[in-house]
Amino acid sequence: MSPSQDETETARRLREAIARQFGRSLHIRTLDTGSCAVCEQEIRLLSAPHYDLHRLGFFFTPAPRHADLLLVTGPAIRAFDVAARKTYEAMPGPKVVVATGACALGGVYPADPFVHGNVGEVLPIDVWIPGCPPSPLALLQGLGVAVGRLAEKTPGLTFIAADPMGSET
Amino acid sequence: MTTEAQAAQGTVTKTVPAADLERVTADLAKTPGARLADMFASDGEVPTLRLVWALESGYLVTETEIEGDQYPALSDVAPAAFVEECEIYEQFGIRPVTGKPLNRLMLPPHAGPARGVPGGRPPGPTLPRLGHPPARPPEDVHAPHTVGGQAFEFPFGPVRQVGAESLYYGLVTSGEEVVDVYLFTWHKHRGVEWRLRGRTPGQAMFFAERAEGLSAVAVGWAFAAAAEAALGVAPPPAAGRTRAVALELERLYNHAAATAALCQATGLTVGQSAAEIALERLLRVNAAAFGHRYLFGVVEPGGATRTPDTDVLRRDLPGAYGELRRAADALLGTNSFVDRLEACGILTAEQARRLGLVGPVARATGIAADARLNASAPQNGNPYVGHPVMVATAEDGDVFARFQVMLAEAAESVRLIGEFLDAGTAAECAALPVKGAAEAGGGSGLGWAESSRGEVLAWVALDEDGRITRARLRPGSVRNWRGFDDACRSQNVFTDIPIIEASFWLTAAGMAR
Amino acid sequence: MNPLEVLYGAGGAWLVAALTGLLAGSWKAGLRASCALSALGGAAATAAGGWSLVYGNTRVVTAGAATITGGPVQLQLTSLAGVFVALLGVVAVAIAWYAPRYHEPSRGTGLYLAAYNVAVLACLGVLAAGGMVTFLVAWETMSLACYLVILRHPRSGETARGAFWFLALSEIGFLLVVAAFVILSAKTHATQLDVIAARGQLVPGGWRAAAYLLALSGFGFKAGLVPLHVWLPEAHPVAPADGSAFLSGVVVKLGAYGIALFAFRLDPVAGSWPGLVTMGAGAVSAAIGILYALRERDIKRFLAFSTIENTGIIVTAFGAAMIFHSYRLFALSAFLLIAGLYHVANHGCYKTLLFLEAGVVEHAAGTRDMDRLGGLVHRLPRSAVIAFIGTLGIAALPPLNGFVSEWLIFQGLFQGFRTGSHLTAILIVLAAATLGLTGGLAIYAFVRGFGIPFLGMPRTRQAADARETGQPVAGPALLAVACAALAVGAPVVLAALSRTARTVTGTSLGPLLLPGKLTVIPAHTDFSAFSPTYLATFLAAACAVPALIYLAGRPRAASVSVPVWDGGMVSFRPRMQYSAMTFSAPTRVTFDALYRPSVSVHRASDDDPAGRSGPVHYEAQVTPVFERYLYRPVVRAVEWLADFVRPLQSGDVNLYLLYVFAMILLAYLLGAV
Amino acid sequence: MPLWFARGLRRGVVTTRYPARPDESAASLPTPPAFRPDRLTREAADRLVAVCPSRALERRDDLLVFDVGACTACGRCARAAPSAVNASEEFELATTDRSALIKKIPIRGDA
Repeated sequence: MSPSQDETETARRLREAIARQFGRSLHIRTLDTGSCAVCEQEIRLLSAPHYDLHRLGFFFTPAPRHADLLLVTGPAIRAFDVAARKTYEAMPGPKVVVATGACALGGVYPADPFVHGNVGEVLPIDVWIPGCPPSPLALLQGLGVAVGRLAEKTPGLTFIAADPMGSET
Repeated sequence: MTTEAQAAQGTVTKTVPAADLERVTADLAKTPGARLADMFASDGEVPTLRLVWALESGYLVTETEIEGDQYPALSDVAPAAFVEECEIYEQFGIRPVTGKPLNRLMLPPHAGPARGVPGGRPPGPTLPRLGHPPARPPEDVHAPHTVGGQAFEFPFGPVRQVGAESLYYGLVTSGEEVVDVYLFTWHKHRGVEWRLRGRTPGQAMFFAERAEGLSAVAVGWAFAAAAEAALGVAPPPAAGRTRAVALELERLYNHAAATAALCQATGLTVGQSAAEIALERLLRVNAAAFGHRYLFGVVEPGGATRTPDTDVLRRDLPGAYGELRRAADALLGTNSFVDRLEACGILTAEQARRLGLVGPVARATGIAADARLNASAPQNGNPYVGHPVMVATAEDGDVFARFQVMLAEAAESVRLIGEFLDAGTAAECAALPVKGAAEAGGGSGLGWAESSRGEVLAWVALDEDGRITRARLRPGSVRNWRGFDDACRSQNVFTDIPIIEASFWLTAAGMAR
Repeated sequence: MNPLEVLYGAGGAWLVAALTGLLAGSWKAGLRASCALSALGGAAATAAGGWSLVYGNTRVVTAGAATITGGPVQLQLTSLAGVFVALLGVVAVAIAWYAPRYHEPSRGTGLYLAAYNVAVLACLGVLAAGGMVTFLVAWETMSLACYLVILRHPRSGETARGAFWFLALSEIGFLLVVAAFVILSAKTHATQLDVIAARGQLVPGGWRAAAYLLALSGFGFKAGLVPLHVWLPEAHPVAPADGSAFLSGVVVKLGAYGIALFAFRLDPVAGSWPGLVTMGAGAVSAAIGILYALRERDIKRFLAFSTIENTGIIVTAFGAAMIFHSYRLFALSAFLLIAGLYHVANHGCYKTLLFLEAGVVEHAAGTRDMDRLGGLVHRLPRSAVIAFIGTLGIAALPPLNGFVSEWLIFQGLFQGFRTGSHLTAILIVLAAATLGLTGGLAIYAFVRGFGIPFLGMPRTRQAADARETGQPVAGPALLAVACAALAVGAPVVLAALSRTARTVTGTSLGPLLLPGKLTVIPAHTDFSAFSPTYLATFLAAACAVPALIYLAGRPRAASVSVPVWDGGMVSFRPRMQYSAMTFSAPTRVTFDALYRPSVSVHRASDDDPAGRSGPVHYEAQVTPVFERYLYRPVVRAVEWLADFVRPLQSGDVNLYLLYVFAMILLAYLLGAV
Repeated sequence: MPLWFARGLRRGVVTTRYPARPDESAASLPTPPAFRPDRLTREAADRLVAVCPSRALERRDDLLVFDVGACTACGRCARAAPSAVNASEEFELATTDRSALIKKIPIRGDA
């Protein structure tokens, strides 16, 4: 699902607002819309010594009321829509929604009566983090992108291995 | 199918007429050493009810054909059957003759019945089921706080603490102690079993190992073994050992994660950090050895698609495990930690037997049940035949006992990995016959594996061109969540609940599938 | 012209009000007239009481030579009684304003108003009694009238039971009080209170002590000192709201008045032990009262136990005053007396207020059970605000009056070291500590007492349907204003009370209370000082600050209102909120030894082999210690005696003649000796 | 607690410097595939599309449309056509534009 132009525009302005208002302290709430529990494990590891999210000024908060960023995993189970909506609405603006993992990006489950198969169907997504699961490093990069601290590389990537000879370096 | 062929796969299938079902079940339930491991139905022109019993010698599957959407009440004679009774009712509309309520398990309340309840609420949107929908919706599990009583319900979830799965607790509490607990898991029901239908085992594996990502290898193995049994093929021994290495690595990182969760629940941040260092290093070992931190895509029906990097394992695993070992030693020397664990969330062996609990939870009550011990079917690629497992048990049945069992198992896993590496591993796959599944395996089979949460069972039935007609996945979580509320009710106060949850280390994903 | 003459007016008004009520029956206008008269009397009494504080004691007036009382009616308004008279007046006005909207006009209402006004009149009689007989007759009349007030709805056995508890314990208390008076008047050969007080030295020490102890226990029954308190939680719930408001607001206070009367005026006993006994009784009552209040779900029972707590505090203050008096620390003694009287006034106001609001809630929601209420702040906003003011007061939170009086009492107790006796000092500090515990628990109890019924979600249909239809508001509102006035005007009030103290203890604290600077100094300038007025002003300003910030910040913060964060569950249910009993569960666990709770858990999942989870029922019953271990044996003994003497009363005339003969014979013999 | 303090000191720092500096542990992470257009034939492409369990691949006549977001890096495609597919070694894929994750790979293989 590719978002329309104005959506990306609002997302950009939102991120600028985030970067301006939250500076280097941003609070994250996670939301599991039916993941297989692996994305959650990776998210938990973000606060582990190896990655130590806090050094970058990110903090987890259990209360969406205090959260600026919603880290959504899972294929958006329809039975969970109410909770997902409520969580999103409980957050004060400006807020960023990050779709995390292949499930959330529509990779694993096709849309069917059980799942939307894509978090974008339920919540307005600002940042997409691919991977099954996205490793903590990928999550860190995603968070950096979300607050506009890191430049995103994806547009530049072609996924074309240039020359037949050893391009796998 | 021929019983020899089954015996060769460590499974015996018996047909039990509906009339005798209750008696047979009661007898088996009374037999020492017999445990009701699973119960499931499959629809056809006549729906069939299957009970899986774990015996010392292997597994016994009883098949019973159900007429008229009703079967004798089994949960009264074999309480372990209750969860499955509910699930079968939701999925197939078949219910035990008893008038007692059946609880909502997987389909959300607003799924609604196809036919509206007479005089009840109008039918909601119908979710696809494995069979036909129940006549009336199942009862919502809840413990209504009667005003006369002096307890209230503390709602918790489904959106809980950070990095926790969506799961709803109703904690009925008198303000201090926990009076009752009940769970909703339907927030996470993804209809995995429903999805597997019509797929080949190869395609289905992708979803099977995502049914419970933290036991991807165990679930995948059980599913693959079921498919192999159905097709009558056996994975090459080296591939079997590859699976075993992956399985033990999975056990290692899960126990490390459980340790970290225990520390978090007891508020011991330093311990949490130490355990998380171990966890992260173990995950990196997984990635380096198998190319995936959570060992996805290792198991494949017929064998294994990835071979571990033996040198990496030999080089890095001891160090990573050493972290866990040292963290555990320090934890066992920290009274503020141990005191919170002791006499918390106690389960008795009797409860564990009655509810058919599995894995460390059961072993912590002194029951030496372990699917790896099931040495039957060597030619079914069971690598543990050559490498017997020393099962760790404890007696007290409290959180501390579970913790000790986990630590002992971690040590055992490292030893086993060494043995398997010495014996040699490889990424080989036996070719699966696509056509004519019936000749070799009879088109249906049972598979099992011991995840870090306990025994995983899978049962697969294939049609003529090798596509799945019914696949049953039963991760360990399904069984042990059933024991969780009992553990919580055993004289605990509010703040013990997270500790108990961490010591069970279950996933809602596995429960809801 | 003196205050007493103003009181005649009040008394007359109440007498007429009673008669009007009696005649009015269910005639609406008549009932209103009766209430109006009653209010008029209240106003007069307030004026008289207030004046008497400045005026001092009036002379004793003897009205009528021989009357029904079998003795002259002797009246006098002392300024000690003046405090209580003023309180009586305010309460009477508030109730008169409240009653016509609270009681549906019916035959019973007229009778009730008659009984009520008689009770008020009797209270006035007690307070204005200048002679022993007058006092006792008025006292007994008050008890009987209150008995009728409680019996407003005599149908239910509940009511009969509660009323009987009240009457029985009142009578026991009455006998003890009579005994105390008899001792004093026998030894002083006088019935006039002034004379008894003046001839105090004629009474030998032992008799003094006996008289005081009799009075303490006798009035203790009325004041609800533990363990003589059992009638309060029984009688208050069954009485109509204004009736129980009157009981708690005035009648209970008369018990305290009686104690003060004996302790400071009629027979001040030498030595510190009576003070210590009184203080101890007060402190224990305070703690146990509030602890039991925490286990109550019925709002009125809850308030009744809180009344026990507050009279406990008052009596503690009086006891401490007696102690300091015995150590010749007259300033402190006077100071604590003042503080105690001030607390009398405060508690009279806010407890009456709360009982009246309890009546409003009961009318609107049809129940007094906190666990069936909830969310009333949205349905009864005006009552909620008024009740909140009263709650702040009774929870002793600044800046309201409860805080001021309790602060003063603490300041007095903390100066126990001045007695110089280590033992006494320690005991006083112990009492202070007990009051500290009580104060903490009181805040806890009233957070619960206000929060559970008024905040949150309605727990039952009735609570959800509660509507504000013509609720009586004026009466409680008046009391709320009185509370605020007593708080802000504390220095002035205290200055007025200090004159009372002078008439009683002979020491004047006027200069120490510095009303000029609106600052209160607890008797000794070197200890502490505090101005309730400034505090109130400051707090008001402090509350204004965030409001200003909000107003200033509003333009930038675009505020969106979203529902409460509930963890994303489908819907909140009322069963998911703290209930009254679960809120106080921690105290149940902590004070296990006192409550001896019996916990019973019924889980559907326990009985079911498969362990289906189903309805859960959890009960923790508190053992009624005093009823079971103190009163039940007494009652048994009485019944046993009754059985024993029954043979005497066989309906045989000859036997009775024999009794008479024997009696006469006995009398002759005694005469001959 | 002193025990833990000493442990911590002995343990030293394990925290990564990422994103300031690259982290070597990223090398072993599974990454989406990169394709070699010259080795891709339509048949190979169709084979890849068929084998992809997460519907990340789709062939529009001479274009192989690759949705990186949907890819789970399961490696099935690399096993199906080892010559035409190898790991991209790219894990920093987060983007603010979903469409940026849709990659078009030309099919230039001579079939």
